[in-house]
Parts: sequence; structure tokens; C-alpha cells
Amino acid sequence: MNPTNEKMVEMYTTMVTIRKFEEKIYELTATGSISGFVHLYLGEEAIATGVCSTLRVADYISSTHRGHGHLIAKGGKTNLMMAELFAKSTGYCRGKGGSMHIADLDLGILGANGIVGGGPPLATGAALTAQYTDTDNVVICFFGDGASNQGTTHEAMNLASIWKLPVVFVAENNGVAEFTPQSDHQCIQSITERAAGYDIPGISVDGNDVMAVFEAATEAIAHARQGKGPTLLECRTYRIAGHFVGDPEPYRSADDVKAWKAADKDPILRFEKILLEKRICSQADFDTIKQSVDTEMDEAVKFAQDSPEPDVSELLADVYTV
Amino acid sequence: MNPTNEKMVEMYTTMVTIRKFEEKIYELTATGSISGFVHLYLGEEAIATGVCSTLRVADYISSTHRGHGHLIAKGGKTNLMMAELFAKSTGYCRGKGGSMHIADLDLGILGANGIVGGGPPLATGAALTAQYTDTDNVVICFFGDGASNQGTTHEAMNLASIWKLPVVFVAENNGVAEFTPQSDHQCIQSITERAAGYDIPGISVDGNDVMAVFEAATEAIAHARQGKGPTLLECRTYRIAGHFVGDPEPYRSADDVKAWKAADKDPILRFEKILLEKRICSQADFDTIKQSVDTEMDEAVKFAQDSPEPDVSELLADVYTV
Amino acid sequence: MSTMTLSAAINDALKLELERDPKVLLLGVDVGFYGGVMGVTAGLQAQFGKKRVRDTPITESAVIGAAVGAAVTGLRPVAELMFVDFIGVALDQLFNQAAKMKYMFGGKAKVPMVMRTCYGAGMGAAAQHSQSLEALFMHIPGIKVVMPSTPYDAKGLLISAIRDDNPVVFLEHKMLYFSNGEVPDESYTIPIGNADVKREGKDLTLVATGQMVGFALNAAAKLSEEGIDVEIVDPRSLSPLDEDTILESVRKTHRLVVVTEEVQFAGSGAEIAAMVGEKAFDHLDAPVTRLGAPFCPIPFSSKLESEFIPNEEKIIKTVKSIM
Amino acid sequence: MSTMTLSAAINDALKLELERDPKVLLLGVDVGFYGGVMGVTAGLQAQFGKKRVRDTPITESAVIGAAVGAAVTGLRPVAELMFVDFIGVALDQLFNQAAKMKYMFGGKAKVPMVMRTCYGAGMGAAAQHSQSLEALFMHIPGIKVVMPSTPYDAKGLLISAIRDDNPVVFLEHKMLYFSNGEVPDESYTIPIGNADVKREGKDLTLVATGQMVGFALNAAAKLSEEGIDVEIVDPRSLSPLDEDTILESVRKTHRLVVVTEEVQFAGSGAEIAAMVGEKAFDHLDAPVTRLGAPFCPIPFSSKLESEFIPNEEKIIKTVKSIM
Ligand SMILES: Cc1ncc(C[n+]2csc(CCOP(=O)(O)OP(=O)(O)O)c2C)c(N)n1
Ligand SMILES: Cc1ncc(C[n+]2csc(CCOP(=O)(O)OP(=O)(O)O)c2C)c(N)n1
Ligand SMILES: [Mg+2]
Ligand SMILES: [Mg+2]
Repeated sequence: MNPTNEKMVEMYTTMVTIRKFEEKIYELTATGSISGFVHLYLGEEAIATGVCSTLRVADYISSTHRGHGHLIAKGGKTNLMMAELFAKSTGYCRGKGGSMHIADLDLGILGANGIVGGGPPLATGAALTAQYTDTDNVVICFFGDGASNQGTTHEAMNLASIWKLPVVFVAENNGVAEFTPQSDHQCIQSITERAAGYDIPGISVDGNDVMAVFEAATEAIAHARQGKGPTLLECRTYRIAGHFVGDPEPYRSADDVKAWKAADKDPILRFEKILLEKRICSQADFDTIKQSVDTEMDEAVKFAQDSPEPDVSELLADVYTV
Repeated sequence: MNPTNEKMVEMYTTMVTIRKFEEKIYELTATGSISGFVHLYLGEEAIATGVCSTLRVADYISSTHRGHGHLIAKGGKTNLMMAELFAKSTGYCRGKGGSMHIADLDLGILGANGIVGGGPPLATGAALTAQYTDTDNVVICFFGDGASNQGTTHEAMNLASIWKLPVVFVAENNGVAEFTPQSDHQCIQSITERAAGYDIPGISVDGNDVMAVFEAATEAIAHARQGKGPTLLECRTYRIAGHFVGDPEPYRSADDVKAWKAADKDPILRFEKILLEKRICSQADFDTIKQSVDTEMDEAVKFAQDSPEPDVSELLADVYTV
Repeated sequence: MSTMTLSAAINDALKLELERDPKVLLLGVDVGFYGGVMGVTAGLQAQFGKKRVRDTPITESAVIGAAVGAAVTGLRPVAELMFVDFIGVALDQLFNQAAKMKYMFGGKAKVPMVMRTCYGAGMGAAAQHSQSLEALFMHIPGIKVVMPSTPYDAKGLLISAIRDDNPVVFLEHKMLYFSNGEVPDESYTIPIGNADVKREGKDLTLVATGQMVGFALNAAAKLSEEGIDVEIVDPRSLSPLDEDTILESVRKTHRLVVVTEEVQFAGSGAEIAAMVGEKAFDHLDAPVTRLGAPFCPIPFSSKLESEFIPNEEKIIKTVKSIM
Repeated sequence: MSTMTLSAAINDALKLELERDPKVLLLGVDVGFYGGVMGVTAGLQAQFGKKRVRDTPITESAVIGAAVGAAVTGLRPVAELMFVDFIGVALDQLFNQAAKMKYMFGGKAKVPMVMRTCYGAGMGAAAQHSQSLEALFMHIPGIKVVMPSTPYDAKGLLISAIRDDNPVVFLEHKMLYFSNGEVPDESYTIPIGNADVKREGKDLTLVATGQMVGFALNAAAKLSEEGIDVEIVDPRSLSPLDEDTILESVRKTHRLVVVTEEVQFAGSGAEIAAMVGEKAFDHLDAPVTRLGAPFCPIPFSSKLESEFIPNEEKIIKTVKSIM
């Protein structure tokens, strides 16, 4: 199924929003306005966008330590995210969560997660709710190549498979787990080699091609909505940013990174080419979109800067529901 | 590679020893001489025997809650095992371990294990020692179909694969995990469907055919000794005993069990047929072996009965190495 | 009112809640068809079907995690961890996810789930099937830790736990499953966080948990013959801990013994003792004394295991040591 | 003697032991090529090669389990758990396998392994990367729990831990990595189980661990200006706990404050307080008082996080409250 032109413009806007959000965060972290452990999604924008563009608000996603892109793609508000990264009381978590714990349950965002492999079991639970309550909602479980080795991920895929839960396991294979190349952490090249182990479909796509991601995700999601159970969808990509902001990146060369920023690799440039070719957008349209995203970012930063810090009295609030 | 005739007689003796040990334990548990959680290996004798018959003393095995058969096959002394089950101070663990924790490190037995999935990580560690110290020793990791879902098992297979550790992962697929049939705990039929996920060989054999197990294990072990890494070897079998001694077995019919005790299924009867056909043994030989095993069992029980209980002063001994 | 076992009381609580609220579901290894390895969930799958009473693979991280994920999206799952000793393969989902979600998300989540599990020594089940690990859970903000000692308490507390909007760890002593008590037939709740004075007395306060409550009552009966009148406080939940009831009792008796089955060192009893030592210092006529298990894994041999578990005799001795 | 950071002292201990004993090897996520996410193992793979300093997949159960299996078969592995908060995915291998093996096997095993890990708040790393979980480990018989507060102690204790024939959990506070101290260049050991009096004093004993030791020293300097002479005892290991040194100090000063960064409720401080309350009851002139973190997950906001962590000011206030 092909997205409508309108949807494609929306997808482009989402990708640009993620890109500009992350660039802004990079800058603010490097200059000290933002602290804590921050992992950027730069270069991987097509995955979250391609997948989440086919979701409903009532669908859920579980995310990772590298969560900003997933959250934005699922509708997360950049000003509330920004305020959270600034540790302000207006932030998504009132300043208590930070980058690794942003959530918006009303939008179906089960939260970023500081534990590699923490998300997959949670995703099965949300999918159980979807199935149990007789909806055809689905759950997307994002995880990395590194996380694919974690036992919890295996357990979750097995549980989803045996219970035919409506989950799509989206393996974001950026070829590296923190600083360790994929070839040093698993012998397989494609994570879909593991799908047969759960008797579920495994699909591998170019994760920098948003159209390919969209198409594969649409299919996997339809499969899930029809009650046919989970799919393992691998999206091959590259992490343009270091593992975290501040990573000296001794494990790769600047040239490698540069190559992935080129027009034939960068997911946004590639999508621009398609949009131009199909005459859906002009260069001027891109500029307009970028400007509007820039404005959104500036406003988000301003919102964050102008917001108050949490009061120390909030330290003990919200440990329990009373 | 075929076993020598002598080896085959040895294998037969091992199988009979396991069978008679377990039958004795059943009787002693039912009559109250033995307490605790006891899981019997009845009907699965061909697996431990076929695999361990090709091992050296310096090779290691990691075992499970259903460990008696593995231990006996790896050379464990039935009198010391019996004394342990009687909780006597002469037992393998001086009465502190019981059925689920019998070990004999000198014989390469890393211990039974009360945790499903507890053994596989340990097995990788022993294999690391073998590799690190430049031996060509190998490690056998026994685990069940139920344990194949546990995250630790997945992690261990991945680690063994990426480090090319000399481990053979022996999946004892008896079609049931405690009281849950395999079809309710995983969608795959053969656990070898998971081998590709680690880029390792997966072999499935009839686990009630000791010759088939021996052959497949010999190959997998040779592969490991040559530094080529792990293999996943599935042995399909049936658990004649209940999950534990005392299990009312509501999940299966007496007829099912009976069918698996028949001459075309029972691993010992099947092996007898081969031994007779090949004229390696006569019925009289079988009787002699059985009598000698009976004697061994009687002696083991007597040894256990005559042995002293541990002194209460031993409660606090051996918590630490000093 | 019926006389029933603690196991039956728990079964009854589960049944009543399954009947009351369609959002309640049970999941765990063999909780369904077989009715639980200890028989606690017997009959529930037959009554409520496979959708609501679910057997799972042996993947405790996924099971607890599924309960957390289901809870945060609107259900009220009750997950069974077969033995508390198995928490080591699933702890993350409980202590980093369930416990912290609400706080990390700035209050915008609730996680109404229960993890039921059985604990305790006395069955010859050895080191990996006999532990008492309540202290581990107690130290984690965001979860509640409940530990009933009678069928009556078990039923009322479990119903409260299921209706609670927070993750609750519900600890069932395996040796208490077949202990009997009077239990109302209808549904009722006992608030989590209220200790219960199981025996009134004036000479010494004895705080006891789980199986130790019964042992303490027996010890108290014997001690009363010798003229020592012991008051027994059962916290019933360790987190939140009802400090007031404990302190009130100590301010009356001026003496405290804390008896727990867990390994004493760095156990739950340490918190109770330290708390009283701090908040009732001026009321104490003798050192707050703990009695727990010695610092070793749990041995298989029932002779050694009996020596490991605190018993009546040791309770009596400990009480006398500070009179 | 050189001035070096605690991180460098640990690196040095690892290097010396790797040089001394070919059975010593390191393993963990990114401990090799990258030198550890906190840089603690920098340069060791370059010096000792990939065989001895091994990067692993992100599979902590397999990593800790591999260390246990290697230890029991003859090696001396040092496994790194990147953050102590991750123990939830690997606890079983530590607490049911490593800790209990020797005992369960009737004494016929030894498990000479170290699990190094970093803990503590102060970096804005939020709820899943900032915890102090020493109490969980302390409660488990069969493992030792070491917690250095200075570069000198860190080096000597880590060398002891590596040579120890038991599983040792070695806890490194992330905010101390860059604290400096004098460290001998040669190899030396500090016995595990010996507390260190970090400051002598006569008016009050302050037991402090990890980062709190430095805070306590600063507080003591200020208190001494006001005429309060505090003695500071650093247990250095929580299991075994050097009760004698603590008790001796309390018998001299008659007052005790226990300061730990962990969540106070059911923490390691509870054991220390309860133990002293019991064994030095007659020597106490004031209630044994604990200062720890409040009962909540660790917040991201550095403003809230600072409020969470006990500090100099709170130490001073707590000390004064019982003078
Ligand atoms: C249980 C656990 N182990 C280790 C870490 C540290 N860590 C954070 S991200 C990361 C790498 C994850 O790699 P991958 O899953 O491929 O995701 P990517 O960072 O490439 O997006 C590691 C090791 C963690 N947070 N949790
Ligand atoms: C972590 C853990 N979960 C659950 C159990 C309880 N249990 C013991 S054996 C068993 C079934 C194991 O099935 P399988 O691996 O197929 O081995 P089998 O019993 O068939 O030999 C279960 C659930 C356990 N001991 N450990
Ligand atoms: Mg990756
Ligand atoms: Mg099985």
C-alpha cells in the first residue's frame, strides 16, 4: 500500500522534525544546557517515521535509550520533550525522567527505556491488553541489534508468538551496539535469521528508505491487526551520531560517517529525491517545512528555558498512586 | 563414527544404571526415605548416555533439575548420589544439595541446577576455560524444551557462537515443560529452528535411539574440539516419569505413557534389539548386567542408609572458601 | 465463615476478583490447566477460561514484563512467580520497570499489578527453592510488599493488592499453604500497610512475619506460663511498614524482639530494629534483638534445614535473653 | 607513590593482576577496545590482547554466568556490569549460582570471580543508572561486597578481591572515579573485611560508605570547629562487615550516625544500626541515627537529585540532632 501524497509530506515533516530536534539537542548538550545520558537518533529517522506513520493513536510503541525519534514519530510533543531534557517541571516527566524515560501513555508511548532489552517484555504486555480487550490495536517494539541478543528480547518474541500477540518487533540494525560492531556481538548478519526460531515472519528492509520501511511496516501491522501474530522487521541503518553525546568515536573513522551523510545514504536526502521526482514537493516546499520546524524547535527551546524547575517538594511525589 | 562393541556394552550398562537408579529413587521417594523435589530421567536415558559416552573426564557437562541421568552418564558415583538424596554427610554435597544440586567437579560435572536456564551461561564459562587454557576439551550443556525459551539459554548460545566456544547445546525435547505441552510454550516444533539465529549447526535426532544420539554427538563434539564452535543438538524424547515424584499427571493419559514404554519406543528395549541383532549381547548378558546393576543399587542404598546425617555444626560450614 | 487453608483463601480471593472485574487476569507458568505447581490456582482456568487464566512459557522476564505492560495499558494482571528464588531471572521488569514507571514518567502512569510468589524453607527444597527474599523487594521504592500469616489476612490482603493501583509483591509461605483458619465467605479487604496485633501482652513486643507469627504465638503461650506476657505484632506488609503500631507496642512493653525466617543479616528485621532503635530509644529497657536465619544458603538436609529456620525454642530463648 | 584517580587506581590493580596471573581475564560490554564506558579499563586490551580483555554482547546473564562457569573451572575472571542498576537482568547467575555453589556442592567448589560495577547518583543519569544497591548483595550469603571510598583502598581491595577464592561484588561510585588520592605504585593488598578509621574522634561515631566518606570528612572538619569531634569509620566492605571496629568506636564515643547514599529504608545502614543497637546497647547515649536517601526512585533533574543525595549539610544536621 502506498502512502498518499499528503501522508508523504507528513512523513517528510516528521523526519525533518526528528533531525532538527536531535541537532538542537546535540548543540544544547555540548554547550551544557542539557545534561545526563543523551543518545541521538540522527541518521535513523526513516525507521521511526516509516513505522509510526501507519499507526493509530491507540496503538502503542515501546522505545529504547535512543528514543527521541520514536517519540516524535508517534506524535510526542517536542516542547514537552525539550522541557523534559531541560529537567523542567513542564516536561513530559516533570523533570524526573530525562532523555531515557520520556513517555506519553495518552499517545501510546510506553516510554523510552534505560535498560537494553527492557522494552520487549513491556510491549508484549501492551499487546496482551490490545488482544484481551478485543481491539485490533497493535504494538511496535523498537530495539537495536545489540538488544537482539538480550534474553528478554528472545523471551518476548517467543511469548508474542505463542499467544499470537499483535506486536511488530522492529530491529533497528545500525550495525553497532554502543561501541561494538555487530560482527563482534552476533554471528548472523540479519536479525531476521531469528524469526524462524519463533515461527514468525522475518522481513529485512533498507532502514534508510522511508518508503520501504513504510511498506514493510504496513504489511506487518496489518498482519498483527488481523490477529495473525507478531513479525520481526529488521531495518538496516547507520547511526550518524556517536553512541551518546560526548562519544569520541574511536571505533570508526570520520570518513565512514561522512559517507552515510551523502545523498545516496542519508534518509532525508533520499526521501527528498523521491518527493521531487514524484513532484510531490519542490525545493521551496522543503524550505518552508524546514523553516516551520526551525520555528517549532526555537519555540520548544524557549518553552523549556522559560519553564520553572521542579520544586524540591516534588522529590517525594508520585512514587505511588494513592 | 561407530562405537566399538565394548563401548556399546558400556552404553547399555549406563542406560540400565540410570533406569534402575531412577526406579529405585521413585520407590524410595514414594515410601518417604527420600524427600525434597525429585525429577526423574526415566525414558530419556539414551540422550545422556549417547552424548556422555563420547566425552573425556576433562570435559564438562552442565545439567538441569532432571540431572541424575546426566550425572551417571558422566561417571557420577551412584552411591554418593544416593547418599546425597538421603541427605547424608557422605553424599556428594554432604547432604546440603539434594537432587537438584549434585555436582562432581573432578568428573567434569558442573552440577544439576534448580533454575530452568541456569546451566547454559555456566556452560559457556566452562567452555571459555577450555578454550582459554588451549585444551581441546568440550562442554555439554543439557537443557529442556521448556528451558529453550528462557532468555539465559538464548544469551548463552549467542555468546558461545560469537566466541566459537566448544559447547554442544543438547536440547532434550521431551515435548513438555513441567505440565505444559511444547505446542503451548513455543510455536516451533524442532528446537533446531533456533540454530540459524546463531549461525551454528542444528541437528535433530531421535533421542530414544542411543546410536543416533551417539553419532550426532560425536560429530558435534568433534566440531567443537576442532575449534569450530557450538552446535545445537536436539534429541527428541518422552518423559516416562511424571514431572516430579508425586505428579498426578492430569495432563496426559496412562495410555500415552504406556505407548512410550513399548518395545518400539523405550530406549533400552530398542538398544537391546540392536545389541541382539548385532550379536554383541545375548539375553543372558543383559540379565548379568541388570543383576550387577541391581547389586550396585542395593549397595548404594545400603551405603546411604548406613551413612551418618550431617552434624548440625556443619550448617555454617562451606559458605566461603577461606 | 468457613474454615479453610491459606491456599484456599488465596484461591478464593483470586476467584472473587476474577468474577468482579473483567480486567483481572492471571498468568504464570502452569497456573492454568494444572492449577499451579502448589495447587493454589486450581480450578480457575476451568471456571474463567484460557483467556483470563493463562499458562506461560518458562520466561519469567517476559511474564512479569507482560504483566507490567498490561497493567500500564489498563488491565489488572496477577502474575505468579513460581518460587521467589526465581526472581533473579526477572528482577529488572519488577524493580526498574514496574516500580519506577510512575515516578520516572512524572506521575503519568499507574501499574496495577500483583506478583504472587511462594517463599520459605521447610520442604527440603534446598538452596534455590526455599529463600525468603522480602528484604530485596522492601528496599525498592515504588512497590508494595505484602506477607500474610493467616488465611484471613491472605484473602483480605490479596483482594486489596489486586485493587491497588501500584505493583504489589505478594509473598506466600509454602509451609503455610495448608494451615487452616476462619475466613469469611464474602469478599472483604484488609488495607495494605496496617499491622495486626496478633496477641496482646505487656512485657515484650515480638514483631514476627509469615510463618514466624504462628511460631511466635506458640512461644508466647509457653512464655506466659512462665509469667512473660508477650505482645505479637504482625506487620502484614513490609512496605509500607506500619511503624506506628510497632512503636506504640514498644512504648508500652519497652522491649522488642524481631523474628523473621529470612537470613538475618541485612534483612527486613534490620529495618524494623533500626527504626525502633531510632524512634523509641528512650522507651527501650533492653537491646532490640533480632532472630533470623544464619548467614548461609539453605541446606537440603531436613536436619540442617530445621536448624536453619528459627523455631519456638529459639524464640523463647531470645525473648528470655532480654527480659 | 603517585597521585591518581580512583579510576586509575582500579585500572592499575587490574593491570598488575593481569600481569601477575595468566588466569585473570576481564570481560564485559565494551571493556576492551573502548576501555569501558567510564574509561576504567582503558589500555588493557591493547596491552593484554583480546583473549584476556574481552568485549561481550549485551547479555549480562551470559556474561556473569560465563564468569561463574570459568571461575569454577579454574580461571579468575573479572566481569564488569556496566551499571549496578543492570543487575536485574543477571541476578540469578550471581545470587543463585555463584553465591551458593560452594555450599550446595558440599564445599567442593570455589568460585574466584569478581563482578565490578559502578553505582551511585550525581550524574543526572536518572532512575535506571544511578542506584546504590549494596543492600541487595549484602543479604546474600556466599558473596562478598566491597565498596572503596579512596583510590588507595580501591587498588588494594581490588587486588584482594581478584585473589579471593569467593565471588566478590566490587562497587565503584561513579562520582568518585575522578577523585584523587595517593597510591603506591607497587602491588599491595588490603584485607576484605577490615574497616578503616578515616578520622579519629571522641564525641560521635559516623559510619559512612562510598562517596559519603568524603562528605563526612568535610562535615567533620566543620563540626570540629564547633567543638564536636567526630570519628569516621569506613567499613570498606559490607560483607563481611567489620563489626568489631564499628563497635569499638561506638563504645568509645557512645553515639552513632550511619550515612549511606542508598535509599535508607531496608538498606545496608539498617543492618549496621540494628547490629550496634543490639551489641552496644548499654554504651549508647543517644539513638543510633541513619541518614540515607529518601524512599523514591532517583530523579533526573539535578536539582531534585541533589536533594536526594545525602550531603554535608544534612550530615551536620543529623550529627547535631543526637549530640
Ligand atoms: C541491560 C543493559 N546493558 C547495557 C546497557 C548500556 N547500553 C546502553 S545502550 C547500549 C547499546 C545498545 O545497542 P543497540 O541495542 O544496538 O542500540 P543502539 O544504541 O545501536 O541504538 C548499551 C550497551 C544498558 N543500558 N542496559
Ligand atoms: C527459572 C525457573 N522457572 C521455573 C522453574 C520450575 N520448573 C522446574 S522444571 C520446569 C520445567 C522445565 O521444562 P524443560 O526445560 O522442558 O525440562 P524437563 O522438565 O522437561 O526435563 C519448571 C517450570 C524453575 N525451576 N526455574
Ligand atoms: Mg545498534
Ligand atoms: Mg521438557
